[in-house]
Amino acid sequence: MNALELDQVWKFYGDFPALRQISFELPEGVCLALLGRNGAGKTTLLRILSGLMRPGRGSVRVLGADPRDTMARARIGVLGHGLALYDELSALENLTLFARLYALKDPRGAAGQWLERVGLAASASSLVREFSRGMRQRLAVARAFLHEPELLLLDEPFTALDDRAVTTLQDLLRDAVRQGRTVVLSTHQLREALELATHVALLVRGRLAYYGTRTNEMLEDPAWLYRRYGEAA
Amino acid sequence: MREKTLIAFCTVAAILLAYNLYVMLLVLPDEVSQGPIFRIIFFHVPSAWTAFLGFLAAAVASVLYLVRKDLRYDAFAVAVTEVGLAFAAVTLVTGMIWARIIWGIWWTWDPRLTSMLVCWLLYAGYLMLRHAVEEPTQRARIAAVFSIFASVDVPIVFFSIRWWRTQHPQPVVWGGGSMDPAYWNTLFLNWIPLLLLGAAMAGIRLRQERRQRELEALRRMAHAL
Amino acid sequence: MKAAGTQAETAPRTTARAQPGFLGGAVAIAAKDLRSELRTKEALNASLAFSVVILLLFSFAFDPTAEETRALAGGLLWLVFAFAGALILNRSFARELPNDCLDALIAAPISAPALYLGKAVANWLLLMAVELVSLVVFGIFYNAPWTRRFWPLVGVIALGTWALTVVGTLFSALTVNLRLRELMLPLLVYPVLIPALLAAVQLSGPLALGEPLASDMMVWLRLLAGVDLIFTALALTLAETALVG
Amino acid sequence: MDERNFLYMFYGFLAAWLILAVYVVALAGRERRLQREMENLRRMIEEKQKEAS
Repeated sequence: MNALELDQVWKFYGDFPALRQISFELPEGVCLALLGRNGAGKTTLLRILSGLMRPGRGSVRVLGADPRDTMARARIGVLGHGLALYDELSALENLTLFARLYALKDPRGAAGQWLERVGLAASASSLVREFSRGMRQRLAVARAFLHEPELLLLDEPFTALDDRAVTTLQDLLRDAVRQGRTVVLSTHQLREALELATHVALLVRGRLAYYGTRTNEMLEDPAWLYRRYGEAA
Repeated sequence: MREKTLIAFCTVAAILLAYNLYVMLLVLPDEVSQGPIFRIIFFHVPSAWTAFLGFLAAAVASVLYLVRKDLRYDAFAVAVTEVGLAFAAVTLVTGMIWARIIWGIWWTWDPRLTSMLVCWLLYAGYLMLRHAVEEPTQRARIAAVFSIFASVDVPIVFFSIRWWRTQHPQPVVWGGGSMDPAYWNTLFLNWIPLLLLGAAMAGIRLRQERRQRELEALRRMAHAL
Repeated sequence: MKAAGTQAETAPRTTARAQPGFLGGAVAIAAKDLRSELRTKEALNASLAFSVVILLLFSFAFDPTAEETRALAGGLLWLVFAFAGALILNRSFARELPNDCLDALIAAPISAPALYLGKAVANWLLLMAVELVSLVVFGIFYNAPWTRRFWPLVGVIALGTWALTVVGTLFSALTVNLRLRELMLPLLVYPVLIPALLAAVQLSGPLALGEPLASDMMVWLRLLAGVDLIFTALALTLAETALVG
Repeated sequence: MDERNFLYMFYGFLAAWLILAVYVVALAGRERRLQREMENLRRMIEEKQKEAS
């Protein structure tokens, strides 16, 4: 069963086609790096996959179901730009809320367990307002992994991360892929992404310029992909 | 809505209007108790009907947009709402002028006038809401939801305000349909030109929406160069 | 096609997954909203201060006699409730904007109507609290014996407030990412609510002064209940369209 | 009968058509604005294409 199946997907803002004829299938247990310049449609595609937006035309299947299907969304973890944390709630309250929304058997237990895994157990009851950027990032990562999702959708996860946080996130993602989960991450940081990625998709002005497995020469010279396919569209 | 049909609509409307005015002013006798002022009804009531037709069409177009996701329905919805608002304004002003003579006061909380005022506020809110959203697809979705809400609210407004008024009886603008048939004929006959005019205006407004979309496409192309 | 060379176990299904219920989600959202609001108290304080000040000023300005109070009680109360409500309803979805929390809620396995209902119930409870305090202030400054008809009055206020929050929460969701949101919400909500406010004013007038409801007032009760039903049903069906882009 | 009766009937007719006229003028104004913007953009695009070629 494929993690993602997109067929002739278009998305319009008025008459402007943000996504043009996107079609690809992503098997389970792989890591897809979604590359492209700003405005190429990466965020739009991720929002459609995470059920925040409906495609204008074409069909999207996520974990074999419609992205807006509640059961499918229960198995998807989303991490957007904004980290989605409530400043006025404590770290534990934030995680417990989402654990309850994801209908986990023991919300507080799962929340506490994940706070330890990201090293925030000490400040479990302090408000997120007092957290540093790194601590917020780790809490947001905990929120995305909390319900053991089978599919992870991460929008530029490495931005504004200090190097220690980058390595912890890379380890988490590597474990996830090893456990058979599927990861889709959109990013500019080519090196960090390409090290993890098994598949690469390059979006140029809303069109899928390249989709396929990551080859070694991409790893040696990340800019090769942009040169080779960048202006093709 | 090509140029030809617009012109055809307007000419037919003009001819009918001329005939109606002739009948209204010269043929029909004064209404026994109200005198010549009564003739305002021939514009007041058909305008109200046209306005409500516009709001109903807007609600249908909004539902169709949410189902089909085609921006043409959204353009139609805004065109008919704007024309509906214009005719609602006509209804309000003619009603007030009529009330000025019959009770000597500019505004009475008469059920129909008040309800029309509330409807006017509702759909003025609709246009204001559209104005606040730039992105066309989002604007169409938000406006469609509000238009459906407003159209469901219109009948409720009418019932509640009529009950409000019957509890505190007040002079009513029209005592019901006790007019003799000659008036009824002219009333309906005069509705046709107003409908044709409304349709023509909506056609022009619709064409402007389409041109606005072309304009935005051109603007994008200009930026792309 | 698993990553080559590493032995990949299947994704652990350890976390038992209960069926995310409609009510469970709505309750979680409502609880979160109430906890957030009670902790920061931004909207609550503003709304409470607003209604108390208006009641005071009105009393200074008009110094109504007992007779005048009977005439204006219903109208004054609901004028204060409507504007105090706008302050709370504006905050309802504005609270989700920092850190894009709304996206996480919409992506969570909770249906849009459940999310909307959770928000509406939280707003309703907050507004009811503000209204009860305002009633006490009203009772003192206008020496209105409202406690005599306590439960009918609270019942009417509950119905009227539900109409206000049902429409207000949906329009707050609709206009959440518009720049003129604070101005837009009242201008959109009040015309739609005129029938409900009309009924609430008619019913609260006598009740706030301890008088029983005359039999012909029952039509307003039916209208208010009808409007609540219609708007709740309409809002629940349109919630998905309002929240998902 | 109020002697201004006839006069107000005339005001009524006048007001009705005045409002419709105001709306038509607004429509025409918008039409002209759209037309002008369309021409400016076309001219701009032609100039840019000339520069590009």
